[in-house]
Amino acid sequence: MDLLPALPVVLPLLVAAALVGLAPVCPRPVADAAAVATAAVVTVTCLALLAISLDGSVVYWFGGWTPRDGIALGAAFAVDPVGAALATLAGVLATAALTFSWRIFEAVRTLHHGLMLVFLAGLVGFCLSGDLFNMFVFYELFSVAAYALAGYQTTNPGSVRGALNFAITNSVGAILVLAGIALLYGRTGALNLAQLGQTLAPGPPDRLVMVAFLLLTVGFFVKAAVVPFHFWLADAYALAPTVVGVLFAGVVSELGLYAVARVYWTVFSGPMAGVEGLRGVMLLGAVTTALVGGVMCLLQHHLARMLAYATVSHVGLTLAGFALLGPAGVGGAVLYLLADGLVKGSLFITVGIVDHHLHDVDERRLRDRGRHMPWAAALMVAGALGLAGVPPFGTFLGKALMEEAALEAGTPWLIGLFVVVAALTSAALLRATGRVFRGLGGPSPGGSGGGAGSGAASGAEPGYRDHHRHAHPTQVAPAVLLLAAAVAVGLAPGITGVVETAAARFTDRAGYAAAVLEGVAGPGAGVSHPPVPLAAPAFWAVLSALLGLGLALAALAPQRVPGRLRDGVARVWGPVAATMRGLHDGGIGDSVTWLVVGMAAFGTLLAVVVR
Amino acid sequence: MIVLEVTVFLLVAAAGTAVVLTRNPVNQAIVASFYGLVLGIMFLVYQAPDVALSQITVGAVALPLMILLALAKVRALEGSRRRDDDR
Amino acid sequence: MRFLPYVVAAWLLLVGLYGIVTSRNLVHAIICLSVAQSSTYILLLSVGFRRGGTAPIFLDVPVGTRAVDPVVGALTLTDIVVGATVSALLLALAVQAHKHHGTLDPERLKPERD
Amino acid sequence: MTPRLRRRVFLVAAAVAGAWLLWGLTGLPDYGVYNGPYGDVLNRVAVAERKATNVVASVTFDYRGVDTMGEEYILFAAVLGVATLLRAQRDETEQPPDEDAADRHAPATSNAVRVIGLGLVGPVVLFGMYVVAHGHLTPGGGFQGGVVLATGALLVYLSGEYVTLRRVSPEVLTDAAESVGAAGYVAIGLLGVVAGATFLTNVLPLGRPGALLSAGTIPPINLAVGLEVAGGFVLLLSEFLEQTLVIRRPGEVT
Repeated sequence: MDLLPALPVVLPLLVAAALVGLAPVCPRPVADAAAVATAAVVTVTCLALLAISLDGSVVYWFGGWTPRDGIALGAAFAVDPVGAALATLAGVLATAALTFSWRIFEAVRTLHHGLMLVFLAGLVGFCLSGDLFNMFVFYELFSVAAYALAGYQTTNPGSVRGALNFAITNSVGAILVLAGIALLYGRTGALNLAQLGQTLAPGPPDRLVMVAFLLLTVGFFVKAAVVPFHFWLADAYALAPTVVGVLFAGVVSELGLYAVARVYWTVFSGPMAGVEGLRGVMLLGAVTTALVGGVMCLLQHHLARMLAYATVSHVGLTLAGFALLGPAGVGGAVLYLLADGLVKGSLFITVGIVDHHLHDVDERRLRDRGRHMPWAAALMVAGALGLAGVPPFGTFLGKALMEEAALEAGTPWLIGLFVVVAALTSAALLRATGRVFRGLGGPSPGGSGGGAGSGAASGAEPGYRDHHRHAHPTQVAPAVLLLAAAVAVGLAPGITGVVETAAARFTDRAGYAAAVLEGVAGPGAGVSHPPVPLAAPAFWAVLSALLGLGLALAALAPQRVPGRLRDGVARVWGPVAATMRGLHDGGIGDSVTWLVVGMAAFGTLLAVVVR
Repeated sequence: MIVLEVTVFLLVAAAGTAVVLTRNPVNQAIVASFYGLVLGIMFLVYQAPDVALSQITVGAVALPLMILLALAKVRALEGSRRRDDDR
Repeated sequence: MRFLPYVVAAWLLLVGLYGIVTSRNLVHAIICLSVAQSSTYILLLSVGFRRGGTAPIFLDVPVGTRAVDPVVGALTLTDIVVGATVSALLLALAVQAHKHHGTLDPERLKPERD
Repeated sequence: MTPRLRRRVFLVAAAVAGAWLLWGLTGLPDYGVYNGPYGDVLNRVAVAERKATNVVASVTFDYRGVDTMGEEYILFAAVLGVATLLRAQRDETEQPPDEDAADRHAPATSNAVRVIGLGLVGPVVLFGMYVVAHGHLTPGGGFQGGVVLATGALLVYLSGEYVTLRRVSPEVLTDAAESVGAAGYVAIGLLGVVAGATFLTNVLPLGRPGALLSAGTIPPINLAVGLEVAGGFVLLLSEFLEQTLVIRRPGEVT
């Protein structure tokens, strides 16, 4: 029996088919239980794979086609700690989301569970795969399930529109990925990541390699929602049902970044090692994404849309870690990504609870209507602190590692970016918390001032089964547990060493190739790194949380801000806000146009730095 | 042989362009069906009969059919909407 | 001739994207997306094509006959299925959008301001 | 952006992006040159190892069978998505027949067309089954054959026998076919695990190249795929059809 690495993909697919086939006769509680149990088993399996892979990569050749003379005949899963950790994240979020939806979401028969499980299988397969075309297949698998899930809420008109933009823009991204694969295949006659890397390594970064890198990176950046490939995201994430939004915001965008990093380190790091300017190009994308996302986050009043732009902004932050193109940055980025995904998942569930109880998700209309929900307020504040990256959340340690890497790489200004961005996103959430749960901030001119009945039209999910005044444990527990997990990730004993070893293996192209093609599964070079100093990062984290709090309070009570300062800020902020809003006002045509603009710009920058 | 290949390539490029430039979706579905067929022929030239068979069944038949059905549905919806307005 | 099919593929990709960007009808945009997708079929099959090769089917010809690459054939098969299913899903979404908004014009389907 | 501005921005950006694309594409080997090694290795060894004469089928269902499993589930997810989207809508739009229904009848199909259409169903279905069964020998296989089979079902509709189609492929049955096909693929993959090898290992007897019963698990997988694709495409087409008809002649369907 040799199934373990394939199990987290095979099991959900099998259960999905069974649930759909048995839908007419399967009672709803059984379907619920089966779906949650399957997601839980997937999580545990991925965790086991993570533990095993710490001692050496797990390579699993489907069909038993082990490579001959360094040529891969089949497709393989190549499980390393980074991939397994992300797969675990997907499993955890899916389990939480399905538990949350247990009592809330009235599915159209049990088809919804089938889609969720296929979605999960796609995410996990994508994380574990060691073959470029196989990655593409799983990428499309989770994408197609995601398109269907995003537009699933057919009674909310916006969700269909969001799903259309999501599906078309992301399909264009997938086409670019496939074109990149075709280019690489034409050159090397290989699809296995390790074999691709081996074949390309001795060569120069010639035009084919550059353009293949461009196509793959842009294609995956669409999924990651790196600016300017992010215009589809807000509608798709914010208007999707909560249960789906948890996975969207928590792991899907992150996987776009993971894919770029994975493909870079296994395939392109050989020929492109000498391209000095690549770091600068990637950092430019990171900074733009982080700032645009942060500003847009602050401009939102729709709670889920706020989280959607927080996702964009933190994708930028994480990309900054990857963009340093070294193991230290990768380690920090991966840890940050895991903790941040858990925090955002928890926040999405909290917003779902608010929506469920108050039938609205607009901060202005909800003013002071959340007073009887102190636990929801607590969850929001904790989530905001998690986003700000204060200790003891895992986001803190992840950011500390990235800051350390930034100092080593000679880009200390990144620390400033981290502080600003974390302040922006946590400010938006704290402002909303103050308004909804404490009634702060006067009735805003744009809002309807808390009209009780007016809300149901915009955000409320239809199909609720029950309308208890008190949240059911299956709603609150997932949010609390996700936050707890976000803390645990950062406090786990020896986590820094584990992260550094995992990152060293992730960035070791030759080691990866040896493990996959020759079955030499040795752990990478042991990393003995001096302990990461945490005092300065803690200072920066607290600073950004305080900045966020200050911003939130200033937004809630502008009359308390000294007049001259207020006018000065308004003079700058007004035009910025107007421009940003205007840019994000478009539909499908705009998204695709920006995609092509981004591709042209990225290509031009690459060409400049290679010369 | 070369002449045949070049002809097919140019035909594919022209047919694909025609699909995009046909702005009326009903006509477009028919042009797309033709494009699917031309692509299928191109794949035969490429010695990929498996792919050609897929392309013809999907691109020239199933997909255009789905498009026409979707359009018929939209028209039916429009009809019922108009009737509702009249009332 | 050395690069003609590659040029055709690039052309179809860009023409398809042009169609999406300028489209005033969602169904039209979806068909344009399938044109853009078809560029990848051509690209994949082109890189695996070998002049003078037979199809990789050794029923009537012996193994060892000069043949084209079977792998790109398998990849393109997958690609075609993906393209068709995504189109079907998009068409269903478009029908839904028409139902909710009464239009298939993407210009009139823009997100509301927050 | 206004449509005009967007078009201009796009054209400029596409010119630049297209230039990069072409520049990269010229880095490929010349058209007509394939350097391998992947495809050449498989062309050399696949027939001997798998006893399937169609190497594309060996690649699709054996060497890279996991890709195809993913592909089947992409279809599965899309069909599920279309079904959830359109079934939800159907429940909303289904309305009692009213006096306007009379002018909404579909144009009647002439008897001649009907006979031709129905007469074609048999050969088309037969052809579809042939294509599914011979996938490992000749061009074709579960996917192509499945679509042909679905087209056969559609012919029934085109001959105006929509009610018959409902009888031929009730929702429950096509749902079941699709699920059984999808689950079947995974189950065949698990055979390998049961036999002590990895998932999707071809453990059935391979037979002799060229025989109908050869190539181990490839024909059963083809069958599962054919079932899934036929069920899936009938579902897709009938979901789109259903709505048209519900709206066009509500009296007859409900």
